Amino acid sequence: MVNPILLIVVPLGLAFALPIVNLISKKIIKYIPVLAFLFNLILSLLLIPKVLEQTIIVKIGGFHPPFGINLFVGPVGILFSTLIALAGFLVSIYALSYIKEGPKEKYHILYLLLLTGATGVVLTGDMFNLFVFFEILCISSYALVAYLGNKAGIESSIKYLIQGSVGSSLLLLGIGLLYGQLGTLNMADIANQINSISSPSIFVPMIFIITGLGIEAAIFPLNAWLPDAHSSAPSSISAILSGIAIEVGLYAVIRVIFTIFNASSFLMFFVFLGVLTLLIGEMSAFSQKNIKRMLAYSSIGQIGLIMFAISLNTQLGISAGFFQMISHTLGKGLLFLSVGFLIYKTGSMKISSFEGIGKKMPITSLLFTIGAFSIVGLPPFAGFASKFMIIKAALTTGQLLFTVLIGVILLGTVIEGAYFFKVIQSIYFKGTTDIIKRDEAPLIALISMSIFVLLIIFIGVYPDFIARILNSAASEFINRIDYIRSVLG
Amino acid sequence: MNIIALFVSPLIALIAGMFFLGLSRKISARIQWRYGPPIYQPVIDVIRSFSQKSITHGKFFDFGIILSLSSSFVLILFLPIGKLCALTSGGLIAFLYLMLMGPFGIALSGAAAANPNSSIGISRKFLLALAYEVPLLLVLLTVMTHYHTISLVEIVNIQANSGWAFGSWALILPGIAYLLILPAILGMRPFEVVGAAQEISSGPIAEFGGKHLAFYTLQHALHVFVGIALFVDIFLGGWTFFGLLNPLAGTVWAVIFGIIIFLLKMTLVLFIGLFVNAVYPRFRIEQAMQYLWKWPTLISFVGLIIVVLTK
Amino acid sequence: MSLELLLIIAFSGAFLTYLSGKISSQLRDGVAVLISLGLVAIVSFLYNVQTETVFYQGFFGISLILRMNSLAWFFAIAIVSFTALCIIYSLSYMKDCERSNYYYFMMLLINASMLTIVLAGDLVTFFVAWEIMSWSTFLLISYNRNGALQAGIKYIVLSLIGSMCMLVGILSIYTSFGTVNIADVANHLTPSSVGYKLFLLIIFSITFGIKNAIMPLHTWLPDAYAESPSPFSAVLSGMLTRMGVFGFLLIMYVIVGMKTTLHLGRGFLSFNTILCWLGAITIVIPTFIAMLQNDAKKLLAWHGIGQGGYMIVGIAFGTSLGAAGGIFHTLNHATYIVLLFLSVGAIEYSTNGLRDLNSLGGLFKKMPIAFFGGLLGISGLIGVPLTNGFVSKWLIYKTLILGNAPFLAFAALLGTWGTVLSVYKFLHNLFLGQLPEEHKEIKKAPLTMQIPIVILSFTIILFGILPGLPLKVINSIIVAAGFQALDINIWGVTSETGTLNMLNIFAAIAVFGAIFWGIFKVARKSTPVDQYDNYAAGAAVPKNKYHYTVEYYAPFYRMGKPFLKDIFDMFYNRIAEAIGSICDSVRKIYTGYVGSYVMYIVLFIASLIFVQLTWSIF
Amino acid sequence: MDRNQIGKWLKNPGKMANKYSFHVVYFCTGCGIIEVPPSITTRWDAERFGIIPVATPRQANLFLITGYVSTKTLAAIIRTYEQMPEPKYTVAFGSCPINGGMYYDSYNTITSLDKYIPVDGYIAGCMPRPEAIFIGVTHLWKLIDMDKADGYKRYREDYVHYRANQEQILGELDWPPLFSKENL
Repeated sequence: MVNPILLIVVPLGLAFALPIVNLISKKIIKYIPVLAFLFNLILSLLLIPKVLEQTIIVKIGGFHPPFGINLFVGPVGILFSTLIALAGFLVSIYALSYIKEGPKEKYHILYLLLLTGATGVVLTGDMFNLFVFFEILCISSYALVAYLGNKAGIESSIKYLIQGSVGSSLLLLGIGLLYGQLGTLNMADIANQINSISSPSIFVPMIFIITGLGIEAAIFPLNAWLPDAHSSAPSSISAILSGIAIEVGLYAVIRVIFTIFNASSFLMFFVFLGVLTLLIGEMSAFSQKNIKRMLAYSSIGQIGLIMFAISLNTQLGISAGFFQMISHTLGKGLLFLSVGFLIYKTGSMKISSFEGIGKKMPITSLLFTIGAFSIVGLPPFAGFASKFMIIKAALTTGQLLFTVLIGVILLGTVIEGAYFFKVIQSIYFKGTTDIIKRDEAPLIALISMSIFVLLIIFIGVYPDFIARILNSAASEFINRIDYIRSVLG
Repeated sequence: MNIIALFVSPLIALIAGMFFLGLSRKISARIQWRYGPPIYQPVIDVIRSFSQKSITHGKFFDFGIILSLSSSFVLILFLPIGKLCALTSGGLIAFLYLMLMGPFGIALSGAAAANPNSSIGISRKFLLALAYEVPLLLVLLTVMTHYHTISLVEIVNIQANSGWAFGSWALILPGIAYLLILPAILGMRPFEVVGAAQEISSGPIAEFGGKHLAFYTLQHALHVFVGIALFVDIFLGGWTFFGLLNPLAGTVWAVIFGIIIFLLKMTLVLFIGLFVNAVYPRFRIEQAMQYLWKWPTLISFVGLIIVVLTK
Repeated sequence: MSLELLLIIAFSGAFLTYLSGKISSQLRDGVAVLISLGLVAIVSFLYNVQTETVFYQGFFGISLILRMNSLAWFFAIAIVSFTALCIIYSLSYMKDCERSNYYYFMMLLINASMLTIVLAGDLVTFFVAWEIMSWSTFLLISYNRNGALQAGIKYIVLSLIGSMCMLVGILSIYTSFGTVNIADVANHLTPSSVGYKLFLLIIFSITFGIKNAIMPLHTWLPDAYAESPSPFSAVLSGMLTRMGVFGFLLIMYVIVGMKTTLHLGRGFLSFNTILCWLGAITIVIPTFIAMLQNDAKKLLAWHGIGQGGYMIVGIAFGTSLGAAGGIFHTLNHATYIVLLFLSVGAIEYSTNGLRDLNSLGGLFKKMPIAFFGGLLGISGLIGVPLTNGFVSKWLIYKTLILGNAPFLAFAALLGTWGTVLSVYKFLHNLFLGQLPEEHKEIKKAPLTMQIPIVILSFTIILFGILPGLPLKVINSIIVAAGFQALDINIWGVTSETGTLNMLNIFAAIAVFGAIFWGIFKVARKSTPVDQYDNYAAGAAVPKNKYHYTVEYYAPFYRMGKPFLKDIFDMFYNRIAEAIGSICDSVRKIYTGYVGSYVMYIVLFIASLIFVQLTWSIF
Repeated sequence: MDRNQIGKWLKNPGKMANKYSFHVVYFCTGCGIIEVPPSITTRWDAERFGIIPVATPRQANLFLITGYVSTKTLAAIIRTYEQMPEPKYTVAFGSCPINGGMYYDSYNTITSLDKYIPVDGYIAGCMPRPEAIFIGVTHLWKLIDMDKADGYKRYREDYVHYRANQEQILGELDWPPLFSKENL
């Protein structure tokens, strides 16, 4: 049987091996992330059927939880690790042609570390491990945001760093408070014992942990770092940050709320927060002139939508939220990647500078368009299926409040549509009408982006393909007792 | 009966229409203290026009006027003249539409001539038509709603009981409204802006000469006939005259006297229009529109409301 | 021929066309024409077929269904035929345009998606196809650049609002009944509460009202029609906008059901009465606004809105005559508006993109086919007897008058008389009047542009004289919807309260026309003269010095201009501006200053504590 | 109308109708127009002879030239005359169109209208009274009866001559010849 720990070990090991390889050959290093995530992807895919049958608990060092550290490879974990591996794989392929300047070996190390951290966060069953992996994720992303070394990058990296550090401190504080009261760091064990202590003393760690994780999860108003960071990072990193990092953060928040603290009554607050996040995100994106900032704000909006869906606290709602995460990862990843080359060729992030680029780079523009359609939620793309599921989930609750909120969310969608369509118009229908020589993105990047498109269309047309894993992922969150039992035996 | 009507009613309409044209010239002259032309003067004019060699601005110039005249004749077939009515298909709605085609044909023809004066005249014609159609439509809708039918023949027949429509008081207001807009329908003063000879060289027909003019004159005669006959049919009971023809019911004489009564009524209505025509100056088109959209519309609107409420 | 295959051909045909365009443009033209004509052939073979197939179950386990019945067939044949004509027309119209592959691709994609809409047997398929249609339309509206961009955004935003409403409606049905199959939904809906039905009707009416451009949801339409390439404007106005009518038929008479729809509410405050009145407003106001337009396509666009009102009034009035009239008017409107757009397109083609009514004129000798197309088109639009527009309008008027709705009838009739004015201006300023010097020599419209115009002109007359042909199909539609059947003959409609016999009228006009044509021929021959040889008080009419078609209804403009403004458009623009400025101020939350960001974190913690302390939710 | 009239009507209705339905284009060319309003209104009432003014030459068959003709007016007169449908008659009113009258030596008044368009009859005087118009009309009736009011025919036959005269005084004409070789 394959051990899920390899999902963490292999990229981590390769990350550390990379400087050595760099000494041997400078050309080979950029293929290492590709290999690492191809391995992860295959491994995750192999694991999916097994995990769906039976949750895998990896006891590190053979110590039985709660005494040892364990990995919890449930449906959620494997869903996320597959997603991370997929995105990591495709983006690393893309990066083969995209990352051409700067300290490349550092990029690849940090990239591997970032995704290792992300995989760790979603797979771990230990609170402190979660913190550690979270820090790996965050620190490598601080560094990657500043990768280009320009003024904007460093400035936003520092902003990110400051807010991230506040978050980490809060997270650490919260974990410390919990540990002090319960004497355990195992998540299942904490969950098991959480009802034994009085509510104020768990409330304080909870809000610290939620806030700490919420900063990475880009919950409003903790998301102020995001537009800066996402827009000044290299596009491949923006894709990962938007598509993976914030969703992993959100995963952590939800995990904490659902499994550890069983604070489902708290979710009503999150419903409103989600809608607010969505509206703020979309409205901020509406009049943006900078394409990457626009996409970053759009990510905030999407996170709000996911939060809303998951906070519905129903089986359907949570699986809809996961579905939205998947379609957001694919869609936003695709958008950032395609925009990366659009920016590269025009040398500017201004939307107005893209006028007429549809003639110069037809395929990249087409890919961008499909990504935008998917994010807006137009059929037959993945975004539609997920939005369909979310609205269905909200309406299934039968509460008037959710119906009204759905109205607000759809208003957000309309705003989203408006700004995305404006960009599409300026790509295709502005600028010169003359025939321009084509100057397309490199083939390897196009292939990587095309796989995104294929997945978007495939999932959009055949959402039942992932229905089962979504369903079991949702029940993992709903059935908290099962989680505790499967870990503690 | 229908077959006879098919041949007879266009003839009656043509003769009566020409007669009315002549009569109106004669009456106007008499009001102005002149001797006036012979009553058959329009016929002479038509013959004269036919004898002249007209000019044409192309096939479409001819087409428009032929369309106009022939559709005016078709219109006659839909009109109950006395007891004669050749076609009933479509009722008053079809009638309304066919009423549109006469001016429309002339407009096409006039525009094909590309005379600036024609264009101005046509523009005025359509604006005036819009202006008087608003009250006219209201009036006709009132009548149709009141009698709950769209058939002209039925409207006439229902009136046979009381002799005229004003037996039911709800129709008095629409009747007044129709009389107010009658000069506009007939193109008489004070609504003579369309063919204003003095300023736009008789407007749409500025380029018409010879047979075109003859056709136009015939069309105009029919138009006058229809405008008045419609009033007689829907308000004055058409062929009926307070039960005068009851003893003759079923005989040919009833038909003949019906037509005579009908024409007498028409003459009476024409006189009202002529008196207005003779003493009034001309409205500008805006004044005409404002007038038509003010009083007649208001009156007919109130009439419609009353009819809807009392129903 | 199964329905799946039809749709596969339709969709893959679009892609095939695009791909073949990469090889050669002649091949692409051939493929496009072949595909569109092939669809016409297939759909016409499906006449009188009643079938239903589940074609896909992979979308959340929902059975996606295709269904063919008389309603679907009626719309399907119209869609494919008009698209085919417009494709044929495009062959020369779009010849030297940029991105012609893209153009054909989008045309066929829109065609396929419209076909899917009408064939959809469940609401999810309906929605998906609806959305594909919406975004592909957006992409094609924007095609002409410049002014088209604003039009495109307007369209897509309103369209998105509409489809979001529909999405809520569909999902609410799905969650309530667990099915989206239209027939099942109709069954499930019968016992449910009046409020829920009303909710569904209203929410779907917003969607379809936007698509069908009912006042006050019409604002996207004038710009979109005016700025699209002409053959696409034709499709847009002829069929795509009328998907709204199809939607209304679907929701009112199939899903909710005829008996229920007509009895929601009392007196004036019932659903169908209000819809009727909205339709009546839609007839009158746009028709008068159209009079003020100086852009030929914009004028037609406003009429497109106005004519949509007739369909809504007819359908919503809820009698067999009205419903038949409304549906028939959809078809008729498509024939003549497509014809008119194609005629304008021919002018655009010949005069290098001119469509300004104030700078054209006198083209009738230069472009006789386009002129006769335009003439018949406007005759249809007015509803001159012997054109198909007359028949459908007659049906609507009659049912309104005899249904004791004289005010609605007045609105409808008034709309017609307003139409006369503006379409005459259209015809006059384009074709009649004087020919400007610079248009003495113009490009000749090629055969592929003339054939569709001829076919459509012929159709207008054919359906005008023998309205029984389409009315037979329409009769089966309304019978399926639960209305009483009409007594249809090939020449018209028979009923006790008034018969329409188009053949009679045709015969009368033909006979009199022949007589007077004969007299005209026999009478003294007239001298042909030049167009400039006309009487202007003994002086020569100046050539090109002035153009007397400018401000054609000047007195009316002086009176009406202050009142005839598109207030709704201004209103929406204001809202859009307001939203824009709100968005701008929201953006200022992200100050760019780290200190405030950290403060947000603190505030967040504070608010969590506040929530806990106030409501003790945890 | 008397008996022998009916015979004439049946024989040649066009000619008779032309006689009794003079639609006049009153071209306000000179001072003579002042005599026209009395003649068509209550005092003399021209309409009883079927004479009415029309606004456009297309509908007219009688052209009344009222008074002196300046060279500038001549162009308009010729144009209008050519636009009238045949048969058409011209009557010159006052002495000026005959021989220039008091403008006999004016540099810009033509002295003999007959050189430029055919004139079927003259009403001499300065000014002639309205009665003279009616006398002129009755004379014209006789001429028409005798087929002698053939100005339009002369114009057709001698068009080259007339056109030359016109060009002589007006220079290059800005309208094409009425009769080309084909339709002469």
